Amino acid sequence: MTAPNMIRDEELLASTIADLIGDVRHVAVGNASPIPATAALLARERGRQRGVARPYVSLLQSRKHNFFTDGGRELFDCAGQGRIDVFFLSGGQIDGQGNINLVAIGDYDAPKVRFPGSYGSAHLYYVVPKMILFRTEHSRRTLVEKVDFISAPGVSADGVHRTGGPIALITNRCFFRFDPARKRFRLESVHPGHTVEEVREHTGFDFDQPDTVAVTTPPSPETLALMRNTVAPQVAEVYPQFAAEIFNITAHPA
Amino acid sequence: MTAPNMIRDEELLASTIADLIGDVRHVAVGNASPIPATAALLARERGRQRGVARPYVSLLQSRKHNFFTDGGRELFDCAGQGRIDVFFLSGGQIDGQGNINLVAIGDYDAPKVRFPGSYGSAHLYYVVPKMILFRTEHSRRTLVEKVDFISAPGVSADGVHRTGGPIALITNRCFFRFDPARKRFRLESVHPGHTVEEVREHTGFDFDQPDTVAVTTPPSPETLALMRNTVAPQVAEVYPQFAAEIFNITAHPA
Amino acid sequence: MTQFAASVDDAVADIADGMLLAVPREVSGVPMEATRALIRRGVRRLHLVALPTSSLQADLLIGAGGVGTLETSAVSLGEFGAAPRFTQAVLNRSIVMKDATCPAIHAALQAAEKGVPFMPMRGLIGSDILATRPEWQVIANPYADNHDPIVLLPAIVPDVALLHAPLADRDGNVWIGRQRDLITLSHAARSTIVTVERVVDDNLLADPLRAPGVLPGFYVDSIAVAENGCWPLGLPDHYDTDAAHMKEYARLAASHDGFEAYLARYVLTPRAKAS
Amino acid sequence: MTQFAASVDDAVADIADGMLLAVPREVSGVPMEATRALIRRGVRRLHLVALPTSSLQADLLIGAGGVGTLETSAVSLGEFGAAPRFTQAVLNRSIVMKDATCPAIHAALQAAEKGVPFMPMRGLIGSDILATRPEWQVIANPYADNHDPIVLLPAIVPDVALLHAPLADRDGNVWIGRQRDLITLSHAARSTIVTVERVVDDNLLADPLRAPGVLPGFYVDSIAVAENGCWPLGLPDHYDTDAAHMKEYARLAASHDGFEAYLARYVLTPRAKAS
Repeated sequence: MTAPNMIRDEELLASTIADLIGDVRHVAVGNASPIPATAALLARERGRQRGVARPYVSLLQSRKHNFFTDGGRELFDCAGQGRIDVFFLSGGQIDGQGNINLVAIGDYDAPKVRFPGSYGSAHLYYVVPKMILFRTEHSRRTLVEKVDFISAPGVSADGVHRTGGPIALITNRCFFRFDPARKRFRLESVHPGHTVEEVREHTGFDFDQPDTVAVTTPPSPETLALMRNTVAPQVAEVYPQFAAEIFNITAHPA
Repeated sequence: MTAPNMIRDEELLASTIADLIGDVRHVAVGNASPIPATAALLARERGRQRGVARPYVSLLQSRKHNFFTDGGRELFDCAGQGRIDVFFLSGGQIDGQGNINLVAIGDYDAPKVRFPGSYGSAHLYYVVPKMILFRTEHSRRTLVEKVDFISAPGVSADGVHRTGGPIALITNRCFFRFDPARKRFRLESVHPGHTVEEVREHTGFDFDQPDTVAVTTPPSPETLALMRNTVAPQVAEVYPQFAAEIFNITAHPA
Repeated sequence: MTQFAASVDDAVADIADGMLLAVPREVSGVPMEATRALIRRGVRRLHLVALPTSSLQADLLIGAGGVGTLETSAVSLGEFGAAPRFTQAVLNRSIVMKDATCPAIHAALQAAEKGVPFMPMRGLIGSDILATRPEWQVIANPYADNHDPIVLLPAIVPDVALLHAPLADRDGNVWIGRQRDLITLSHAARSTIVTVERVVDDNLLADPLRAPGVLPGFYVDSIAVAENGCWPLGLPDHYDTDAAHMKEYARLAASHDGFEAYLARYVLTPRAKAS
Repeated sequence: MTQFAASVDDAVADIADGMLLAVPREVSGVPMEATRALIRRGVRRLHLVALPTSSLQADLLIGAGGVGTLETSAVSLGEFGAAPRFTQAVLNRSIVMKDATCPAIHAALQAAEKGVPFMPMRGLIGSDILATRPEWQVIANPYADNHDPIVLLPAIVPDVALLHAPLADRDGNVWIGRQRDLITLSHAARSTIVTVERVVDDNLLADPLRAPGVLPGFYVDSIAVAENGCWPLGLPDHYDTDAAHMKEYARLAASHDGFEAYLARYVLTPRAKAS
């Protein structure tokens, strides 16, 4: 049993992401993303508490939390229509300009490492207003100065149709905001127990930082209660193993 | 009761069209087209007699004889894929170059007569290999030298994507074949009881003709029997009034 | 996020004068009760797009003076004859007519559905339709070895898609069956208003047999119940066109006075429809 | 026109070496029994297009040496890890890899479905995917006032779409439910081969409840019954992925010899699958 006063890293990250999601209409979450899914469902519960029926949450991994009836293209069409406000991406490499690499390390034609592929990133990254980058392995291996292959660029040249893009990068160590005008990340806060020096040491790209870097705000008791009591059972339906480990809760029939 | 030896005009036209359809994979028939529908179903029965399961017949007016499950666009997509071999069009005006007008007589911006509109003609006429023009009112009002508005052109300039186009024009008086190289109709035959002079008199466009113009071949006794016994009950399901009048047959539950 | 309107009149309240209103063709689920509600309210200057054709709906809206621009590939009453108010309005030049061809309207709405500015289409070159539509541009197909002109159609993004369907559930999901044009219209439009025959209590998306025919509530802004809501047109698999009424309409609408009498009897007085 | 094949091996007989074969993504109805039949037959040099991603199917075909070119936006075993044979083949450069992004494959198949040579797509500009695909051209959007580059994608026209679905009827109609990608694939392809869980006697299109989820038999060239035909992958609403088997695959396929042992045990001997 988790001690009620102990805040898990996953809870801190989910709470931080839920704050970033804010009051929007539609959050979609891709496969194998239990922490973003927890954050999205938390944002939805906060909406319910305020009496608004938003955000709508699509968990692409779940048949129940996924309304699509027009084939796999509907997610991308929906994003192209401007109907998806928040989405999450990760990257085998992420660089200081917000470029992500989901393809390969080394020369594309003779790679040293191969990742699965770019999925929908080369479309969604351009048209979803709040793209949140999420990578729990914060190292010089993953956060690099320049990605070897750009699956999707952090910023685009003037004139290129771009209604979306990265707004933040959340790692196991810290929370960066992305500044598209400066094409750089800015350190917003370090998570409790971590330091700015440690972040610098483990980050392959240069980034901006304020004079004083805050500590990431931990979830309030109200948020924690909401997450553990109301959100966790919903998470358990889609990510039973995660919910059992983090929230000590098992799925019950829907 | 129709005398068994008397051939109705509609039977002659349907038989002529069925010969034109020939051995193809897919004939689609638009709304309010009982004679083309009869011809298509006759072509299908001939296929069955030869032991081939073609042509496939889509009667767009009928829910039963219409397989589409992807919305109204599926007909046009299907034609664009090259999956429709024969289709039928008519025209408020048809001219000697095979142009059809489904829009207006007079100046487009200040018309004297307005027709419903072009429907799918400005696509289907280009991509269906055997477009059969069918107009039972054969007069200088309908068959004109030059249409006032081209809903769809009979021929296209070199380089314009065109996998289809008109092959024939069937009227109440005669059967023209269309020659795309010469961009003209050629009188193939006049229906029994009609003359070449009469066709010339009632046709607003000039056309080619052989030295001796044949009389349109009437349906053989086998074709008549097939049409009256096997095809007519199928027609009655979709066009009950037409089937009652022409074949003296009433629809029975499918 | 779907609102359930207390009445059809309430449901169409957000369709403002001058809006681009998109509706389905005559056989797909035409919201005739909602159309009458719009006319009762005195809607004006609609830019009406019919996917891809229309019958009574366009004729009635035009006759009642509600249409500024009409974009479609045909208007006709089918077996009941020409569409008299449409024909008269074109001859009088009292509406702006944008002639199209069926697949062009499908493609332009699919462009909106995908969030792209245009779609290519085969055909059209050499048609006078193209000549009347300066916004339809011809480019050289960059994938052809030889010169291969092809038409581009700009996206049509409706302000509102107005639809009728058999069923909705409490979450706003709408069962449209095979009438997939309703899905294209709703995806393409900024907002969607649906009238339905009835509302069911179970979730339509949760049923594997019904889910394939569902327009998700996510796209649906407002729903109102309108039993027999396509009358006098039919609703596939539910009821047929009221042929006697259509004949009466065709007869009355042939003249201006007759059309006014039709409006007074069947449209302007709510619920005064023949049973 | 649909033929009913006596066996899955017979059904895939027309898939010749070198063909462009299109298959659905890992959750939509992946014809794994048909894939094993192809491998048993020793298929070679396929140009495999996965709409838009793949898992076990692509990995198995690649490992067995059946793939010449792979066009997809990702291959992964998901929760069971990376796709080992795919990864190895790319590192060894034993396949030609055409990286894509999901909506690009959807759009390219929709172009084929519509019979147009290309489709426009937003995104991609500034991505190295675009740099590796010279056939994806950038044009200036003719509908923009300012310079607005947009990518055109040429149509992908598969020789064969290979699909699995729950039901077929005697007329060749196939019930695909919500898995509409199967319809896009079939419309786009020159021919379509489907394996199904079972064949029913009544006509699926005649039932208003099932018709919305039907791929019409008109598009389907060949059908074979393959009960549990997605195994070890799942079929939505019918059966789940066999997680134990997937773990075994991931473990064995990590090495060349392990993969050969997997092939010998589960693929090359017909019907030798775990129950």
